[in-house]
Amino acid sequence: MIDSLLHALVWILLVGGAAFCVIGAVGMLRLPDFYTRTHAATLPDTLGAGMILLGLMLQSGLNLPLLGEGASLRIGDGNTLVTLKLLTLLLFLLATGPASTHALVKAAYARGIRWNQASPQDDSSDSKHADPD
Amino acid sequence: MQIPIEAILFALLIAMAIVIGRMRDLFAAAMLTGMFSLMSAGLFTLMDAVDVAFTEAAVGAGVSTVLLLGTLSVTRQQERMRPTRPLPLMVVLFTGAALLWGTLDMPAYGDPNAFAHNDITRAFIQGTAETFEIPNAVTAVLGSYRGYDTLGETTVIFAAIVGVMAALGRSHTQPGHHDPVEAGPDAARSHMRMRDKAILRVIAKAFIPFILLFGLYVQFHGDFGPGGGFQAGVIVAAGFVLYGLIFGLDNAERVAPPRIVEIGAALGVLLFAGTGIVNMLQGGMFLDYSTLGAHAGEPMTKEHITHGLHRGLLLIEGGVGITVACSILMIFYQFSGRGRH
Amino acid sequence: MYAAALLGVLVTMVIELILASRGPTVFDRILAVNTFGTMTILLIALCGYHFGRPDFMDLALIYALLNFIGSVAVAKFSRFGNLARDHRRHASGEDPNP
Amino acid sequence: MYDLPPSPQSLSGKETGPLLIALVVTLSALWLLWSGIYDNTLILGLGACSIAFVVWMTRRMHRVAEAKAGYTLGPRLITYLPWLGWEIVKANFQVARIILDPKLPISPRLIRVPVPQQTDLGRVIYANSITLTPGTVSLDLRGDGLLVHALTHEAAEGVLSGEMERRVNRMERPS
Repeated sequence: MIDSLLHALVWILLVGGAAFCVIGAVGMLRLPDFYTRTHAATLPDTLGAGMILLGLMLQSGLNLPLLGEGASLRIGDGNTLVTLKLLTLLLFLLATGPASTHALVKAAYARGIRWNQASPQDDSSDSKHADPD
Repeated sequence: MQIPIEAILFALLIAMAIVIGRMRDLFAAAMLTGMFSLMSAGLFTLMDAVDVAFTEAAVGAGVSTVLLLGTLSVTRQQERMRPTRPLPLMVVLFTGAALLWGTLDMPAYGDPNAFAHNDITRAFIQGTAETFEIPNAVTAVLGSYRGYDTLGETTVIFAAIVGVMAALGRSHTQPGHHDPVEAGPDAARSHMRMRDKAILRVIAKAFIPFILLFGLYVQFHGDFGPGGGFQAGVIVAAGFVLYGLIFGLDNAERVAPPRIVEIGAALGVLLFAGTGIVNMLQGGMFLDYSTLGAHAGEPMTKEHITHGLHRGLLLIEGGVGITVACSILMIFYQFSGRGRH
Repeated sequence: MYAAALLGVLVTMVIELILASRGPTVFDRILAVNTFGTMTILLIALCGYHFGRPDFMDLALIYALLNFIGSVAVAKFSRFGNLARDHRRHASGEDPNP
Repeated sequence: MYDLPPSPQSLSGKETGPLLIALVVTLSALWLLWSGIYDNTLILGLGACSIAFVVWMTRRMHRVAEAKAGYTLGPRLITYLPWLGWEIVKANFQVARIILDPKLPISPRLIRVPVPQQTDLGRVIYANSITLTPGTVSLDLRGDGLLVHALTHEAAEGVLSGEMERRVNRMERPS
């Protein structure tokens, strides 16, 4: 009972994560300009990657006879090390993803990449852009 | 299941190659090359060449993009349009045709009778498993049966950095440049600027230790899983490159002074070759690591041999790692110091 | 199960490739390459499970760590036209909008 | 020969202790987690050497480029992260609905929000949380203002309501 429930959950997570990846990519195709596309690009980086990695973590599970025979662990029968590696992987992704997105968006803004749409409402007090070189 | 995925990836690779070839903007081309290398690494993984994929990932994902961009900052960003000249075109077409013709001799994809699956290979893998007693045969084969090749490769990397330095000149920053008196106000100014770039700085600061540690982990676990000196050297260098990218070249050169990095590049090769010379002095052959496990006055047992092999691998992998890390860092110093205005 | 997720990841990779070649600005391309990098990580992790090879996780980890460096280099280059110039020498020109 | 300059922000004795211990503990935990080999003294010894090298290098890097990070995160991080996770999930669904809507109902806005956080770490967590949440991207963090690009009016209102800001603030100063 628990097993099949867990299995179904892994299914949902993996397929749902993949769906968010595809939706994000479709969004990047459909949205009109660079800044709005960054919003779509966040989908695969957050929930897409998160759900898939979470699903994989559930799949390998936490099984605590952890010490010894580390090098010959197999997947599929409760593999704590792999689960924890996936967790660090997810944390790294979530921490570096926004930083590189920010670096990119900031660079685009500094280079004066404009909005495609007529005029987005600009509530900012300073809306001056640096001169594009 | 495996074959369809590989087929899709191969098709993507070809599509990407065409896209890159048609690209006029060299900056975009450099980025797409990074993507190409990501995808090849995925493909290598699927084909079970995990060590190769590891190298491709380490080099392609981080360092080669940085080096290509460094090159771009020295040259120009747009490809110059020229009318096609017949002679070079002929040469290229001829070479391409020759290469394609050559592939006809290669075994079909996934052929069980291919050369890679014959008895000699099996004997090598078997022998490695028995004498070395380490799980990852690739590291053992690279260090022992192909020890001379690996030494040669390490020397090539060293020669590459010597070549780059000969072509571009030594690093522009002189050691005396960094006297503390001058650096004092500068550090204060860099603090003022810090506020502006807080996000990258905080994240980089938090991550560089992990990158370095991961590099060292890869260095010392080459015996147990994919990895080894080459990959580790690239990763460790990547940590320093990230530091240089975010905190500036001057600070990076203060943390890892170019002089010491230069010496390190040579030291690694020396460590590798020196291990071989020690083997000879101990009465063995060049790069026959088993002598390192010998105890004076005792006959060599299998345990001694295995022990010696492990020690030898550790030493030469260390040499490879040091040379690779120092060379890449040096090349980064050379290129990034020469950006255009 | 893994196959379904793999399919989604591969479809995303194809779309990202289209985006990267389409542009129009260089930043759109970088954005596509970034997402492509994430997809490669997921691809490798999923393949590791599909083929029962846990050491693939090390590869995925290396990507997560190094992809960041590539993105930073690209963002920095696209903004300043160089990688890591000496801050002291170019203190004024270093930030285009102080 | 390469004396490091005395940085104005170099780590003072008071901060060094806990920071150093935290770094060593994290690195050791990661090494053990990555390695999975606990019965080989050589590997464990090399691990200890690696950690020592990394700590040395990190401190060197921090001394060269000013490094006062202000690690003053309180225990509220534990309650903040699940809240952020839930916000991200909700925002993901909202953005996905917008993308899949044939009309593509977007209304991009650029807003400036105050960043009252005291430490750089707090500011970075705030800015990164905004970027992580689909529908809002932090454009530029400068001084005490943060420029945010929002995909829709609702997303912009979400940031302007200031709930995330309050939560990061509370996390920053353990009270």
